[in-house]
Amino acid sequence: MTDIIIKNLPILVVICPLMMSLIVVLIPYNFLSWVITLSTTFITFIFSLLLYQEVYLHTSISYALGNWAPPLGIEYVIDKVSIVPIIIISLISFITTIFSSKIMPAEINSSSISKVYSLWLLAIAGLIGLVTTGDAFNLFVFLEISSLASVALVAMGGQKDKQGLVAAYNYLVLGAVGATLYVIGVGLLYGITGTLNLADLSKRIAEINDNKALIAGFGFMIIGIMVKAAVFPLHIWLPRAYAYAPSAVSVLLAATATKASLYILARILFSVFDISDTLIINTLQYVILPLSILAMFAGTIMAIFEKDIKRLLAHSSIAQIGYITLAFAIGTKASVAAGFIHLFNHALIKGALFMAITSMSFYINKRITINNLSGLGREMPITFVCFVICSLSLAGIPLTAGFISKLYIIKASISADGIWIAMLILASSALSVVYLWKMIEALWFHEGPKNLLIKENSLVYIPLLIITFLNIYFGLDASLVVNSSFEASEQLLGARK
Amino acid sequence: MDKNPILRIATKILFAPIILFGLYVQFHGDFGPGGGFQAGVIIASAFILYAIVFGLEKGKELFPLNINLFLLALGGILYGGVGIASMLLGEEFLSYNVLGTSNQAGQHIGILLVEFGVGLTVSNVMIALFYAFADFKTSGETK
Amino acid sequence: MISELIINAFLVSIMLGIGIALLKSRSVIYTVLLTSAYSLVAALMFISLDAVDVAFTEASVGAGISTILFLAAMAFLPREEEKNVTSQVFPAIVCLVLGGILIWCSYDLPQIGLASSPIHQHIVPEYIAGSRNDIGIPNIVTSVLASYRGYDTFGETIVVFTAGIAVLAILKNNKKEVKKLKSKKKVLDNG
Amino acid sequence: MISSSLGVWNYWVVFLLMMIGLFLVIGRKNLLKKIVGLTIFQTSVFLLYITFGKIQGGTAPILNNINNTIYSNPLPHVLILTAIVVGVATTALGLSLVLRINSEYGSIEEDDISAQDLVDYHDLIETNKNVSVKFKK
Repeated sequence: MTDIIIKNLPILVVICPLMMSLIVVLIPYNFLSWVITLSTTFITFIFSLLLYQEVYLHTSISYALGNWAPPLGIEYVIDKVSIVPIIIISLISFITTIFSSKIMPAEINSSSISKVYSLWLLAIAGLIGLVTTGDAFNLFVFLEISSLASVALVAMGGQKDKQGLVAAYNYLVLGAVGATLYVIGVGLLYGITGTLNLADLSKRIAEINDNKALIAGFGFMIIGIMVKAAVFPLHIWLPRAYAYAPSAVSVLLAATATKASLYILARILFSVFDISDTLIINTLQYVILPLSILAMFAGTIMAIFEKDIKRLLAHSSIAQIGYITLAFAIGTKASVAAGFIHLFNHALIKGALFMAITSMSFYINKRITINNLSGLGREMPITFVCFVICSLSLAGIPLTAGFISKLYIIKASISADGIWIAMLILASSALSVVYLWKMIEALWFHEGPKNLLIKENSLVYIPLLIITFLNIYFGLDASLVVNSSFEASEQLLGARK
Repeated sequence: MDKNPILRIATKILFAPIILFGLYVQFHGDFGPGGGFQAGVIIASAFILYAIVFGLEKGKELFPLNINLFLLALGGILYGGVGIASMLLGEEFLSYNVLGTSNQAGQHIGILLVEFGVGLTVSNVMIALFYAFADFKTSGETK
Repeated sequence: MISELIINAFLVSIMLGIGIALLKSRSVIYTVLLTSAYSLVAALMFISLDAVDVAFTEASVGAGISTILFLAAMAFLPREEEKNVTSQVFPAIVCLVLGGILIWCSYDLPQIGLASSPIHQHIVPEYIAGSRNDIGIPNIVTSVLASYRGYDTFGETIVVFTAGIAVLAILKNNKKEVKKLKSKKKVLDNG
Repeated sequence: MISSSLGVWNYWVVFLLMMIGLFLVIGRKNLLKKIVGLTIFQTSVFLLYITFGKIQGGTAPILNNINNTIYSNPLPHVLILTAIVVGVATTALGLSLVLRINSEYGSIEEDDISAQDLVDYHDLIETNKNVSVKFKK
């Protein structure tokens, strides 16, 4: 039995939530459906840890689905690169499922809970499948599973606030346009190379030079993925989707959804195409680098002027995505590693911040604006101490996870002769303190409503405590994250140079 | 619409042949155009036609919602189950070779089951979609 | 060969006409019917390009089920589309850029129907041989769909399932129940 | 000469159809029209794929016992079968959202909806309450 599990680990991390989602939908008891969801995400997390161990034993695992040797069949590729997002997604989804136990029934009517948990598992499975697959078209299929499920989850916010529906609609339409552009790109590349397997594709692309369809195909693929990853000018769906989704969904999406797409972006840029190719160098330097810098500032400035807290955090996510794409755009091994470090740390930070803010809306039946925050720090000490710690982490104060990622991004940009980039990163971090301080000030230093008598629920704050602990732990001892990220970038870029 | 005898009788006459044609497309997919997906849509169309002509309530009597939901999930479970079975028999996910006595027989069994799973899910999803859309007025317009 | 191309050119011209009509029409019912016709012509086009399975699916899905869903939805929606007040220059530019890039790269795309291009030479001969020898099913599309790329089809089944569950969850929002939920919440807040 | 220009005509019309579809999605303000546009956009992409799969003098990819038959490329057909299904799933989800938006907002024009949202947002920030003002036409 263990043989079978070890042998099939790459598929089990996807199949486990996927199959359970089919079963959860049939369960009429809400509590039971939550228990099944929780155990499924836990098992998935265990599988992904086992997979981590396996990957470090074998450096790279290729799993041929249906036993058809790639490029004939579909291939799953797990290497030191793809294991990073797998661990992020499975870890966060497990913690968020604990968090959802009390929050979900409070926001969604009881007749649709089991369907929502089914969609929840589908979204998770879609994201993991997206990351593990080594086939360009299979990637599209999983992209659609995850995005349709997330759209439906966001639309569940429409039960409380009608804007959730519009948010979901925009997410759906833009996501579908992005996916279709990706399909056009894959089609053009398929038309000139005749293959869909990413490894085979990269081999055959290297033999072709100076083909206009190749450039166009690359462009469409990148734009399609950039829509899904919410890279700056294509981010318009993100703030609303995060702001009006049900609480638990906001946490899950903010921490995982864009991370998977960012990983795909890195994979297409560095592994399918060649980093030493002038096409990629030009794209990185003249497209992704300026857009990332714009994103860093635009996101932060929008966050400063925003009064609705969930939207504020969503705008800040856009800036943080900017940091990650910036690190990719510098294009050295150190900077790509820094990008992966921030990918992991940002999932922890944003997950925790959204968790703290949305757990507040659980106790107070209002939309959270900056005015509503007044004085709540003293009413809900556990939640908001965690919130402050994670804000510090977002700003990049030492001893937190956020500091580590900023440190490595800045180090990488200086060693790549980009002192001015380092300066810009510091400037944008300094600006982010403005909006974080605005919230902390309201929480702790403003007089608030008296006699709220909030008793914090342990099932709501325990997951928050876990993530906050991880934030501090990975700030003190970052060796695990840093080593895995450097191994990842070594494998991603090393094979080509 | 349920007053019109021509429509009612035509529907009653057509109902069985449509399902029969759906099953033909389902199981003939190995030899000609067709397969689980097209068959699913055709079978769904028979139930949708019935619901349009005789009214939604009659349609739900013919094909109740809870059975619909169950079959909807069952198709996917069947498909995944074939994959898991081949995994338990020591091969990769969805490798049908181990399912039969010879490789070809295994492939035949696998493809048959898998296509059936697709047909089941697709037909039930289409029926469920139609029910949900047609039923929208009674639940949504209550404000 | 020429006759095939003439038929294709005729069909795409019809599709272009439908597309232009869609751009002009403001009535929702015309829009829905034109979309249905568009799918039907696309299905004919697929037949003339030898994709019989795709044609079958497009006819049953694009022209069949989608139209039913559109009509079912239309019963609750306004019948006329309003005139746009905002400028449409930016969207038009985006579309022209898309078309421009595609036309620019179309010279480097393989010529239609050329049997020696890599798309027909890599992998595909193995599918054709394998379908006869390893799988033993005459319809190559079925054998690729269900066996070689069976996992894609599994994903596709899951996509359909997701859409079904999603629509059920979105449309089955009983207002009364939400109100009950809110009042329950208030009790929870106070006590 | 005629055949090559007809071939180019096919490619170009497919591109034009894509442009029309994309324009309907991003240029129109009616939510239903956007979904129609998405269908047109996707169907045109399907045509592009199937055009790639055509082989001169080939037949449909169903095996027969005649020697030296040329079969058209089955792989794009498989991909597009999957893509059609994904397309109808997207359409259904989009339509259900449009229905709900119409019953909540009383309109499916983007401008009306964003105007109502703006009022709501303003109320939220200024009066600190969740008042939703509904103006129906």
